[in-house]
Amino acid sequence: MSAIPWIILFTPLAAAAVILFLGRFSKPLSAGLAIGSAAAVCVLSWWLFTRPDPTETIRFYWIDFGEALRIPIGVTIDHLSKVMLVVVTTIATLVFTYSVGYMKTEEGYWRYFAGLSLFLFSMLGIVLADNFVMMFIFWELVGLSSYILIGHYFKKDSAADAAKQAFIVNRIGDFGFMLGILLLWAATGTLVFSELTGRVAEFASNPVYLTVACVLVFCGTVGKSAQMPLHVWLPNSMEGPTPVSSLLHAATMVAAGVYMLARIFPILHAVPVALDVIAWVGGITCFAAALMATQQDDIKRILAYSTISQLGYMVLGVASATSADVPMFHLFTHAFFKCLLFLCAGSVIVGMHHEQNIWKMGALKNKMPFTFLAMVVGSLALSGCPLFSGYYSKDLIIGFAVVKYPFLGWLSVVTAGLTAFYTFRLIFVVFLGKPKDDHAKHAEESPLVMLVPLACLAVPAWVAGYGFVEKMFFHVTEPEHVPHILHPILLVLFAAGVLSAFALYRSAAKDPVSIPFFANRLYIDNLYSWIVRNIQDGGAMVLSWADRWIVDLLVVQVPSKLAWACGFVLRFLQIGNIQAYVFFFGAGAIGLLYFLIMK
Amino acid sequence: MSPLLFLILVPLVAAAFIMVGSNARLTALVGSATNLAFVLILVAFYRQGNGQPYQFVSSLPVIPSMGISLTLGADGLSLLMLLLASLVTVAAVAVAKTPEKNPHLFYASLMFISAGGLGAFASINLFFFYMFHELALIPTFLLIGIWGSGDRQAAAWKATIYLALGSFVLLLGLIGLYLIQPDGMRTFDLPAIIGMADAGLLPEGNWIYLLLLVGFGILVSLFPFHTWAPQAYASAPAPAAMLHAGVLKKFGLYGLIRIAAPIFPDAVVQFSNLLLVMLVGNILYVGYVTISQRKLDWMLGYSSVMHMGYIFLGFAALNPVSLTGASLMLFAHGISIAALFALCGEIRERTGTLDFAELGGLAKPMPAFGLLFGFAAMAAIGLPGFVGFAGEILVFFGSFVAGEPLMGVTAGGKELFQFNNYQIATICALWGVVISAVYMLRAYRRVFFGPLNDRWSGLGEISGPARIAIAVLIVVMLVTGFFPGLLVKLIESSAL
Amino acid sequence: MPTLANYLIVSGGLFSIGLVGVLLRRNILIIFMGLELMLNAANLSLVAFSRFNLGQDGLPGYNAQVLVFFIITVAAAEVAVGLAIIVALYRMRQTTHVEDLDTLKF
Amino acid sequence: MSFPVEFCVLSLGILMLLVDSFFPSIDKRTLAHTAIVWLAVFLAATFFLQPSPLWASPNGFYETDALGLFFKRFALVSTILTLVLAIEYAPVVERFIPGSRPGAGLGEFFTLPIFTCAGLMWMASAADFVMIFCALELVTISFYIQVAFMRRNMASLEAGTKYLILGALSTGFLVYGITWIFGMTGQTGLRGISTVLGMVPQASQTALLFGIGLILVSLGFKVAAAPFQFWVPDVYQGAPTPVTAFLSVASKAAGFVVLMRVVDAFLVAPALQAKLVPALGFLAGLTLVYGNLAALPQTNMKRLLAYSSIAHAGYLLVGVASVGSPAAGRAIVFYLLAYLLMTFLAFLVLIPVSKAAGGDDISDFNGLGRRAPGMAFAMLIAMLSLAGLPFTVGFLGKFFIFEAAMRQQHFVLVVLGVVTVACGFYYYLKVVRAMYWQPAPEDAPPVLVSPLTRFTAAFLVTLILVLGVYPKPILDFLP
Repeated sequence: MSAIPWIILFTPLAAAAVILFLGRFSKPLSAGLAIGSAAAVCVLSWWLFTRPDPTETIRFYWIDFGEALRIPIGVTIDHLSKVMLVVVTTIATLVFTYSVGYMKTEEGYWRYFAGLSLFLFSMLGIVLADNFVMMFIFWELVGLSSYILIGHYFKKDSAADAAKQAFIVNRIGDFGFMLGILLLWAATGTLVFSELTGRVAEFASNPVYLTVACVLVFCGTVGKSAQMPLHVWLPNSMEGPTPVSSLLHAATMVAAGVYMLARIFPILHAVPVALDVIAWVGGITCFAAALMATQQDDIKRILAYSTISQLGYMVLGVASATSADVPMFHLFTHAFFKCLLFLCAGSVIVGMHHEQNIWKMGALKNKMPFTFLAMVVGSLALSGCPLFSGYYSKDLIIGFAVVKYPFLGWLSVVTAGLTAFYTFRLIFVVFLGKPKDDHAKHAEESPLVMLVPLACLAVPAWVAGYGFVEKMFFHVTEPEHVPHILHPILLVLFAAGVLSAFALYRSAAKDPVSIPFFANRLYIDNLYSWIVRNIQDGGAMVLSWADRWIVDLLVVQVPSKLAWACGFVLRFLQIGNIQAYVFFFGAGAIGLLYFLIMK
Repeated sequence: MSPLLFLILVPLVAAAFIMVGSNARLTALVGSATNLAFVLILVAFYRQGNGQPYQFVSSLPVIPSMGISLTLGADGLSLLMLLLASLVTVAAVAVAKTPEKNPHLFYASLMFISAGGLGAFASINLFFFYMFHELALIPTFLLIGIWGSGDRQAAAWKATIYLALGSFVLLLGLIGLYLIQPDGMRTFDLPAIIGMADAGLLPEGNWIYLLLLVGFGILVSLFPFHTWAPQAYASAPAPAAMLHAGVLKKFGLYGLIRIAAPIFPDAVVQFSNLLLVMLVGNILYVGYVTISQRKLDWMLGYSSVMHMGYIFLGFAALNPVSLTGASLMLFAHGISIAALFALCGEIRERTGTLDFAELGGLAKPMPAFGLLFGFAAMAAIGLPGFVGFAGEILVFFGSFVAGEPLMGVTAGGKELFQFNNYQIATICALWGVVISAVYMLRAYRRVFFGPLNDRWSGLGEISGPARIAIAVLIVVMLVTGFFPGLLVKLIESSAL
Repeated sequence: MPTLANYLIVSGGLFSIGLVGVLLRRNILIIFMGLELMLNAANLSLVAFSRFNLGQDGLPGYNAQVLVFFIITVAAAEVAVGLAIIVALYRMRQTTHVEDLDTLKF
Repeated sequence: MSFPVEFCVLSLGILMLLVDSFFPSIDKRTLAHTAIVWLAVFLAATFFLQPSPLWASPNGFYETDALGLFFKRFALVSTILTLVLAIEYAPVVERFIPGSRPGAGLGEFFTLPIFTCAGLMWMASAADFVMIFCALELVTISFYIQVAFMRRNMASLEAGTKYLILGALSTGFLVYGITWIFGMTGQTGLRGISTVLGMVPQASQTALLFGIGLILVSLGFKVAAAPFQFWVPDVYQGAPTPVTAFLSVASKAAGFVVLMRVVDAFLVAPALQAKLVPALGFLAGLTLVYGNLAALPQTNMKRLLAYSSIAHAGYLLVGVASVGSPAAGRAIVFYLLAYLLMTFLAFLVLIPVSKAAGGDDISDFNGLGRRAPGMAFAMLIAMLSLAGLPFTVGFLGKFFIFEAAMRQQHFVLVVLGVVTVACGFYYYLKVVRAMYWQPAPEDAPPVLVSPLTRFTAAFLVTLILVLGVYPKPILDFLP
């Protein structure tokens, strides 16, 4: 029994290792191993979900210095991790299966499936981790698998750059994360979540310290869950294969940041100031990303910004809700509908022969009816249409937010309207109107292996918010003192968003609205690349120059050249004339005598 | 014969055989493989916690009146370093390309470097500890000067003169250490000196510590004495760079951990600010210099300089956690940089250039190569799963709680939120982790990713022996990375 | 009656004259004479010291006087060798001027 | 009883001269070989001597203490090695000596070092200024002849003239210095001086220091200490190579023995010590800096070795300046021994190489690693030992010197020493670079080496390495 989590954890790693060595010889073997391991893990996770929490787990010390430092490796099996396990493994299984169809003609098949399996291993590690260092380890490993998978098309400059950027931006987040871990550990002497919760209370008399620590830990979330200001990598990560975007960069990996916050929810709620910071970051991200999404042309990028925006909701939810189940609920529903949306987008992209610009699509409704249907379900869920899953979870967060942080709450209300607008902008441009490109004219529905996962996801995307599901997985309490006007406003905004999108984009051949500020992503990317190019690389160039011409000069060149030059000059005392030598001799004698007698 | 002496003699005998004309490559391979096997046996036979700090001890008095003797012995830490040295030697010989010009001298030089490293790590008499390290100086000079590339002459000169200078400064430090001992008890025997220090018989030795720091610092390329290193490594043939960056450069830090930490803890604390500034220079300054390198070999050279900063941090913090972390990093960095230099040499061999601007997309014609390089690069930037991560994290944990005042302590009802210098250095080091990701991934991206230049489409895959050797290095890093507890246990007995 | 100081002053003068000769004269033979002068300066003061500073037994220090004889002998030997070299030099270069001897330098 | 050894050497020299004159048909090389054998026999004989002061009276002018005995052996060994070099060098000498028949003058060339040897041996035991003066002049005058020996070679003659004039000048300073010391103490014996030093009135201190200073000048000249080193490069370059080697080893060593004895004698008085040690340190620092720096730009091998010899005098002087420490004497003696081994080894390789190339430039060593691997290896060891790399005697020498200096807290000197060691690495490795990095010229003639030279080189290499690791046998012998 207690070995089951370990089996769940290491099965994908074993699969990845085998694929690494044998995968190149056989495509079916790669895919089969990956899917098999994911399915097995999925079954085990569901089974585990039905069991009561185990009272004891296996745990060993990875590094043990006694009192000075103990880094354990152990698993937590509680409600939170069980839900997450189920979500991750289920979606992973579906996406793995979908990949078989999507990647059929691509090269690097084994590399891809090895990467996916490695990702699953790392993600499960995050879910199961019972302490900060173990979480950090897997945190970095998901970064690695993300790097591998984004860089799958490594021959494309854009993909290679995106992979690199994703890794580095995540590392910047991890810089804060690790520092936060160090601060918490230095104060409490433990790394284990369950022990930390108890000890933080003793430490509550030091609010500043704890606040700083928590905010730094939150940096990890900012990086991994693509919150402002470290959100830039996520849209670029769309350079990876679409199933990857779906699994890693929409449904699971990016949610790891939120999951981590949920893990330390009790600690966070002991430090109000940190919560304020988190709320503001989440709220602003949520709104700004929605603004950016309204003006994107790439089908995947639109979805990527919507992911950022939804993650912003979750982070805001962490800060404002009274229980971790609230953001987790949205994470749960979001995982299904966002994954569904991406897989639909992947289906469209395959149909369009890897064209991703929505302004080259159009009228795909009839050619890809099944995909269209699934996508509409996903979009409705995303934009918070009543009776669809997103409606329930998102409104819950908005409710809490409006109560606790009125400004941010109302901002998120506005965002909900924007969400409906950009989501349906996508639907209308891609599926309605006229075909704007040859590919669009000849698009075809995707193969069954891709459609089945769509179907399987469409159902939870629709119903995951319903009460019976919610009861099964979560214990959500409704927020109190919510203004009664909130829900009507949300409905109106939803309708307004859909209708305005319909009005603007039903038959548009090109974007009738042009807001460069949004289209250029608030110029944040430009700012960053300017900083990287001019400040970081420029500074590095200056330092490099200094290293060569100042440090090396001072430490090596000048002394050595000086010595040589002195030698060269001294040599000329040796002019070969005897009487000069006699003179030096005499002078030396006088000098020595002076030294000896006078001093 | 004592097992450790055997270990040192094997490469020397191999070198002798090579010089008199046996098959150079084969002899070197056999010699180094013998050593590796032998070290593994020693590790297996090493008994922890039986009360003996050093095992396999043998002693041959050389100058008894001065306490100089060829005393060999190994504890956990030295075994770890011996393992590193023998492993890297095997790899270096395996990836070496037999040159047309004077192959015998080439392999003999490699064997000499190996013997120097092994001897230094196996000696517990400071005199021979020092002497063995110098055994590698001239072979390196020859290897860079004869078989190097680029501006090899300048690089060889600079490195050799600089290292010679550093080692003589170090010699002064060791003599100083000898002279501050009470008259009549003077010795170079390290355990005896540590015993005296523990018994409080040694007076304050700040100036000796500074000499040791500068001497060892030059050998380890401590900022600002680092400029010899990148140039030398960039110019050296791959096996020489592997051995030097992987093994010999570790000598300095090993020495500091071995000598300065137990004997002059007070001096280390007293001069901690100086050291912290210098090591932050290593991490941040050299880190940024690394970013702007335009050639792979230079980039790797600077990165190896940068990584020394972490190990110095582990040393400066001077607690068991950080010292263990530093030791792990010695091991980890030695292997990862050796693998990287090996691969770098293979690329140079194939393309004749290491300029990022000219390379690109190499993962296409040589996927296995790309994979190995990826592993090695990830290991170098401290990705979890590799032993480097374990080392780094221990260094961070150790150094973060070093020094005074401790943060977060409630003193008289008032909370203290004030970083001490160790913590600031730790934060800088953490940022260094980001920097290393930047330069390493950039390099990887520029060399292996992106569109393939037609010039390189016909490049061959990595050759068999090199592939196996590098794969073995990577496997070692993975195994020890998954189970760093093994190494920690081994080192623990060294009473750091 | 000359005192020890008088002798020493004369001897110092001789030494200086010899040294100046070595320093300024261009002809090697003259330089050699300067060198002999320096040795004789030493002889003079040795004898003077020996004669004026009598030991406790009232006898002069004979060691010094023995040394004087040695110096004279050695000087002779030196001159013999020196002249031989100068002759050989003259044969080769037809010169005895020191400033011509500057092929070995730097 | 050790007097016989010097007499034996002397008799050997006279005998050789006689044989050379009366049996002109004998091959001169045979003569030299015989001399080597006899010298070896004498060397063996010295091991049966017990170090004992012959006349332990205050007026003793001859001391066979351990130090003296050691230097007698030192002199014998260096003479043997010089003869080996001389045999190798004989063809060059023949070319520059006018003679009616082949080999004319070679007999003297082989014999003169033996007379020098006798002088050196006396010098090793000399404990009285009279004795010191006589032995010193015996050595110096025989060196005048040897330096100028190739009398059809302008360089040799010029070197001889320079050495002659400057040497005579330094003799003048020596005797004048002795004069003043005698004048102030009434003694010429070193022991006697030591005993009466305390009674010298304060007023005479200055005059005494004046005398000591003059003697220091003269001995400084002998050991090539800056600023009295100007003769060294020119004379070394011009002299026949074996003589250069002999001059740089034996003459310097003898100078140091005398210096040590003299300094020892005067150190008894604390007032003098306070004056003398800084002066010696000053000389040492100057010599270190001058020798090492000026060597950096050299391209001529013999001249390089000359500057290196100045540099080594610097390290030795650091040892002399540390005489207060009990370790200093041992350090100096060991350093001298190391210096003997490595210098002779360097010259041993230099002679065949320059014979083949017809010059003494470092570039003549180009590609030696391929042309003559054995000789190149010997040169490598010699250079590394001169530079002070561990596992060679050169390193141990420096180690002992630095240890002694640090004991006496001569930190400035030690720092100078370390900096200049780094310079040393540069110029010694220049030779290594030539041998191993540089390709051999196309038309490089083969380097021919006689078996005797080869054997000697191998022997020296072995000694350098073995003693570099295991110096105990030598240290046990030292005082």
